[in-house]
Amino acid sequence: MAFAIRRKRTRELLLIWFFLAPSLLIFLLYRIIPLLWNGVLSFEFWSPYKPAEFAGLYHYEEMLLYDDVFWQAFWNTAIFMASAPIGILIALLVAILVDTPIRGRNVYRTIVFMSYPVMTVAVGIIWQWLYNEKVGLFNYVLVSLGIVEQGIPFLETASLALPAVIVASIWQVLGFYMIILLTGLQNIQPSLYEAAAIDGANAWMRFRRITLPLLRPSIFLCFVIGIINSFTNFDLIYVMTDGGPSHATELLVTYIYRVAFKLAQFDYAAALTIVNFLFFVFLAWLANRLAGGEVGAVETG
Amino acid sequence: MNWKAILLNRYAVTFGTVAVVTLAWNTYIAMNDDGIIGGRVIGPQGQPVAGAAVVLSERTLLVTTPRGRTTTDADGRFTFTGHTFHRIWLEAEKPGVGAYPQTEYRMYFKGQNMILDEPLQLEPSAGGRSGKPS
Amino acid sequence: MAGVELRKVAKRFGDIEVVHGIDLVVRHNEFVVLVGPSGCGKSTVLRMIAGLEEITSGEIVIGDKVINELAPKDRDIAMVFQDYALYPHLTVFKNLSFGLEMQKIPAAEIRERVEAAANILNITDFLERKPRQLSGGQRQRVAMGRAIVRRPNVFLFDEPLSNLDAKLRTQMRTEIKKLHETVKTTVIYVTHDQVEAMTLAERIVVMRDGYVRQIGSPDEVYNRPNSIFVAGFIGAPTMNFIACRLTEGPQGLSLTLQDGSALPIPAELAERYGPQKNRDLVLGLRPEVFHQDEAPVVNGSRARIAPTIGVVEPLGSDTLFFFDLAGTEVVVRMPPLVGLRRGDTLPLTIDMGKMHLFDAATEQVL
Amino acid sequence: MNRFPKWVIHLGLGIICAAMMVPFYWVLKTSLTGENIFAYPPSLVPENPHLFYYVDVWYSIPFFRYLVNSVIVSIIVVVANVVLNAMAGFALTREFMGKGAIIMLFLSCMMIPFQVTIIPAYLITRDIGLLNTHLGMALPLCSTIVCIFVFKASFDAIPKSLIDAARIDGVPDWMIIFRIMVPLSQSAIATNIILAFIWSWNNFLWPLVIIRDNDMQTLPLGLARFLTVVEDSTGALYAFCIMVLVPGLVIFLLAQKQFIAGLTSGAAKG
Repeated sequence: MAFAIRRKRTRELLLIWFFLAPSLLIFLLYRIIPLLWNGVLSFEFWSPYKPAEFAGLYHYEEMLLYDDVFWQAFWNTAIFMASAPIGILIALLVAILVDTPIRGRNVYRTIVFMSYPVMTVAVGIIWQWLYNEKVGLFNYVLVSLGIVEQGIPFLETASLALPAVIVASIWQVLGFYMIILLTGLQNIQPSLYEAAAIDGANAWMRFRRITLPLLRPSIFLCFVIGIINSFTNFDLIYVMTDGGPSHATELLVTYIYRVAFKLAQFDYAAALTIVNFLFFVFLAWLANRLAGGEVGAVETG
Repeated sequence: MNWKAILLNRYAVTFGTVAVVTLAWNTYIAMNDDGIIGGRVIGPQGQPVAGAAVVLSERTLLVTTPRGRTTTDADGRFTFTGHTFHRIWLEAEKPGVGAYPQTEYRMYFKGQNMILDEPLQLEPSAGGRSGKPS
Repeated sequence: MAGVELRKVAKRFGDIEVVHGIDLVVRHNEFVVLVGPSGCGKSTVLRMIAGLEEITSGEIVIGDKVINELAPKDRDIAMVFQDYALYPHLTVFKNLSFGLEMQKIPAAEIRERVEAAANILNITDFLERKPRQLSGGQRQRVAMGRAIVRRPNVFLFDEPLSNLDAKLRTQMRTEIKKLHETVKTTVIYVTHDQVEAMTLAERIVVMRDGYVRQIGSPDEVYNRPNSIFVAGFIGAPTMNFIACRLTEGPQGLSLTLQDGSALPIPAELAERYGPQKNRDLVLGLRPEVFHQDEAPVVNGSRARIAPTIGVVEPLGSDTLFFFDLAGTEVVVRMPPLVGLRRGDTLPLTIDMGKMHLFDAATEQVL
Repeated sequence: MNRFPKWVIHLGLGIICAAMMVPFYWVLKTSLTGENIFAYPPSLVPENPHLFYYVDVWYSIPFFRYLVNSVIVSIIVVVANVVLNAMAGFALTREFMGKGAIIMLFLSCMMIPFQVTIIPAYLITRDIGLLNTHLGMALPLCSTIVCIFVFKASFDAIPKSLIDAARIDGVPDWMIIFRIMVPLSQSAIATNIILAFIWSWNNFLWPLVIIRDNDMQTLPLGLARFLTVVEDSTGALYAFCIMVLVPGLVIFLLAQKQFIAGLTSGAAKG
């Protein structure tokens, strides 16, 4: 009988691994192996047409010491990240407003959220049109109000291109932030507010002492998403500016794409990728630290 | 779940509507895509012009290519058949009477049958070549 | 026609044995209740009978077949779960018919059986609803209905009433009893509630730590418990246990309590307890063997005490008085007495003929 | 908690919603406008509205071909996601050696953004011969960790007694999955379908990297290419935008609840 039980257990184990196998294979193929391969590639001279050759730290040296575009892309990525709080602040305001029991709040919610599932390529095209020098809506408004004489070529001006792209990016992710913050707000027990009101806290105190602290995990979650977003905002940049003018909007991810697939320097791009990844891990770790381990520390249950 | 609930399900309604509209639209296309374009050419005073040359050109986003040529009959009527375009330019000319400049006509699908209500009115001046958007 | 027989049935999870070789015979059409504190292995036994747990060793026989290796569906059993386990995505009707469909029973017969069961349980009006639209009691009925339609030889109930509120529980208890009378089958019922066990069972199986401690009719288990554990587990308020020694004095045998006071032992029990002289014993007295001083005592001799009342708990029909007897807190059940409160003296007679005496070391009855 | 008067809230939300809607409106307007769209000042309502730009888009590029490509890739991704994630999620509800390690592995994979893996992923795809194929586009998206955990949570929430009841009712083990687990995980399935659809429908970078063949372009690629090819036909470009956006938006509006539930549960998981 014990034999029968053991055989049944073996069959179950087989089934479990059979069920896990396809997903594991995909992650192995498209996450783990690529990451390791990148690591190897970054220490080699390699191109699709030549055999590999050990390069040591050559690419890293080149990147960190001589490549101005890398540094520009690095700082642009950092600025992109640093802009996240603006979006989160607006989203918090919207979330609080939408959380009130007013009529039509579901409609408001839907409208604010609607930009998120939209194809990013289309978002880029839409905003490019809004920024148009001659007939873009922004310039039309600015000119009509007499703020400027002539339309500003936002996306063609080095100093304005990055902020312009960031605005579009915030527009797209705002609804997502809002939903996360709203979920956080709704998870706060109403009795806490009632208790605080009985304790004599006014609205502002209640917001500061109850809402904000209890919303902290949600807010940090938004930060993390903002960080990830600044790493992955390839589509928007590619469509709106293609990294231009003169790398003013180059992010690490667009630079990697350009180096790898336009210049065919896969080895150098791999080194860029590794630096990009380490930067990302560092920030994720930092965010996790600041949040006191509340975000990203996923329970296994 | 009963059938009524399934039929009133919002997904069923949406996708059903899309399917029905697609089907109807394609049926309509199939019945109206013989590629017939008919119209009349009139002179500056509104009289029918016989023997005027009418040229049909295909217009794409990039280029314009002449695709057909015909002449009007005694009543000034002309007909093209079997065209396969959705965006065309028409021009008409009769030496001595005048010319009708290249004018854009757009259709909702390729080869749509189109009978022009407005006749092409020839102008005495030698026609300009620039097409004006309709 | 099917009884259930367990022969040396044991269950281990890894290295831990949770059921230690149990023997039990449940007769055809008998209502047997397995009762015990949580973790005593009673649910595991039930699940082994159902076929939801493997049997580590021993044999289970239903009817005259050893069913150790049979799948649950082939054991001719039905089970009612603690949380009802109704399929939330199916209507009540479908919940009832699901098992029958699995057995490939013709649709007409399924309908007939479901309607019959629905009639018995008064759930005919809810057949098209989903479980979440039902109240707790209604769900409970559906869960039983699902068992009834299978027309099994053995019904298994796993704490079926523990999710109901007190009033509904009492009501459903009665209905289960009636049901057993209507649908005559063998029933094995698991509960941790001794009241349920007492009211429902023809025979009670008291379990503890994976062992069967006593098997008997409710009357036997209540009046003739074989150990301190069974005596304490059955009955509410629980039996009073008082440490004592048996001594022989001028008036015959008596029990000397820790404070030196003595309670006489009735003459008719002298022979039975005689050999236990000068040993550490535990006296068990149920709360209802104490009577107000003047009350008549039917048999046996009396012991008199006059304790000072501590806590008073009026229950309406009865009143519970707590007091200290030789260093042990003792509870007695009295008819409602007017005017007695904390600190008053309550003169009592103890009906010593209904006492229980246990060995302090083995905790077994003497 | 707010003591603002209602109209202030409505005003605030109205302004924000207007800001959110303006870009959509502006594009819609441009795609319908009959007059010269470079006319200044731009009009606020479409003048001589017509639908011909849409017709132009339909015929001037193989729109239907792109649409079919997008649909094929999305179908592969959605089906694979639901099946594979449900399988993996189910496996994770069982106890087995190395379960903790697998969960750690999944979580650390979440830390690897796809962008970081793109070069070797391209090389791998080339080596297994999937460049320029639907399967190649779909494969990296075929299983997503977030959704595996959504499924795991959903399966864990099914009471064990329900499975026991089914076994007593005589449902074979493999059928328990279809008769009990699947119907009870409908919301997880819906969430997964919608998220997978939106991800694959909007996916741009990966197809951009592995697709060279004109016939294999998906809609986002077509859109981005249209931008560079056709400089003078802005109206058609915006008509294209609208045509690409509508399917995604319709799906989103239909399944908003599951979509948001999925995102928040996914987000809460890191």
